[in-house]
Amino acid sequence: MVAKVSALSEGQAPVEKVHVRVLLFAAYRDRLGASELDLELPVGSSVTFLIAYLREQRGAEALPGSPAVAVNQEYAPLNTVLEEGDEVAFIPPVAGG
Amino acid sequence: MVAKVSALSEGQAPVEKVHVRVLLFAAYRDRLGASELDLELPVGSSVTFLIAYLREQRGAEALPGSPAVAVNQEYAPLNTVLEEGDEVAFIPPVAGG
Amino acid sequence: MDCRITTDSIDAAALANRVRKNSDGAVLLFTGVVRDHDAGRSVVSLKYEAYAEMATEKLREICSAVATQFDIGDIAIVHRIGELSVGEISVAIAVSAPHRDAAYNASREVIERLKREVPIWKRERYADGEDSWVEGTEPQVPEA
Amino acid sequence: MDCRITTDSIDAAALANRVRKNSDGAVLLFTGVVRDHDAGRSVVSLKYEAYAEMATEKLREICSAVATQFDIGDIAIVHRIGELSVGEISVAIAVSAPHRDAAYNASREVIERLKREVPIWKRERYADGEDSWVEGTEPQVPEA
Repeated sequence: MVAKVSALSEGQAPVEKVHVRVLLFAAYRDRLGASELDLELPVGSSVTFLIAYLREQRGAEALPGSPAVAVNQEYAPLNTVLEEGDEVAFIPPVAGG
Repeated sequence: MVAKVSALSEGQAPVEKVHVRVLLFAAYRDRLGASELDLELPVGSSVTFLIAYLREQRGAEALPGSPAVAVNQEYAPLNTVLEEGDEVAFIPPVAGG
Repeated sequence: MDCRITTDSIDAAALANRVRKNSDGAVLLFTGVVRDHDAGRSVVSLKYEAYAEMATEKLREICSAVATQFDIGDIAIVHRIGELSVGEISVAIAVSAPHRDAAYNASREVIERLKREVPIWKRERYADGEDSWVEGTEPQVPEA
Repeated sequence: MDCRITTDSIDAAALANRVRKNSDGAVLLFTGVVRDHDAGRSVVSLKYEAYAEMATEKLREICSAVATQFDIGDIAIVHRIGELSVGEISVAIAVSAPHRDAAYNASREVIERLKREVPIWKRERYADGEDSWVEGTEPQVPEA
């Protein structure tokens, strides 16, 4: 499932924006009902901003406030600033083995 | 190789005796040049007595004074008194694995 | 160092054979297997899911780190994803080393790190028809 | 609990398969392998010798003790004797358990006890044609 949404309100003065791809797995995917989201965010957005934005969307309240996050397939702190083309994955508690 | 020897001197008054089978392995077998010995010992002989007796024999000086010993396939202390039919094995330091 | 995610069934014996070198005296093979119970409930199957690219990268990172940390000859990890029945192998870790101590320590380190760090999840299906995600471990994320 | 001495080559994978039960989530297989060097010398083969009856008894004793000490499903130990070339398996220890911790601990306990207690010896043959008994461990004998 792929959803496209924008964190930029319409009618605002144009601001520079970045495009990120959000991946949801396992319990998070089930809770949000989507496995991938393509998002536009204002330049300078952090992961924290992205989470807060997502949690305001209908059906996405179920995303935890401080999930583990990987940016471009590396675990990353929540204050990581997102760049154009970044892949942001929300990582539920892992259970391999 | 099987050798039969007796720890009972000839010409003595008859004493009760026990028969034991001595097993030698690995380095001990190589040093003594025998893998099995059938011995007659006075009743009441301990493993310590057996070792002392053996070490007096030609070619058996190479047996250590306090080797690990198994009596009837169980590790046993040197003061164990031997009984008729006992199997006494001298166990060089072990190196399985 | 063969470290990967697979959808195929795992041939653990072949993995162990591949890591062995003539300079190694110990080969340790750990296999995780789907068992028929968990937390008192009867389990019929497990469905494994991975963030495959990142999980592969993490497995390689763990292999490299462990090979540096311990005196080992070679190491391989294969983790399966998809639907697995009771008795099937979900993960195999093969370590060869000159001496056993390094083999045991490296193998243990791999499975502990795998369970803490690698983005893999599993959903248990129970005999009563229910299913649920298995509670996992919050991965450590670098400090801000 | 299959605990024995053999003169045949060891099929370690078969051993691991035999110990696994559906209630077990972890199977750990340790194999000791003849390596091509020891203490800096080039080794071509090892000749293992055992006090077979006692060694078998000791292996069984270790299996039983470890099965009591740890929460395991099953355990098997096979130790080979005779002449082994580089790369051949001298000993295989397979442990299955509901959880990995018990499997690792039990496996380690078995190999450590085996190396301290079981009457087995080995003679190394070197590339230069010499050979010698491998220095071993003095077994613990009960106090008088």
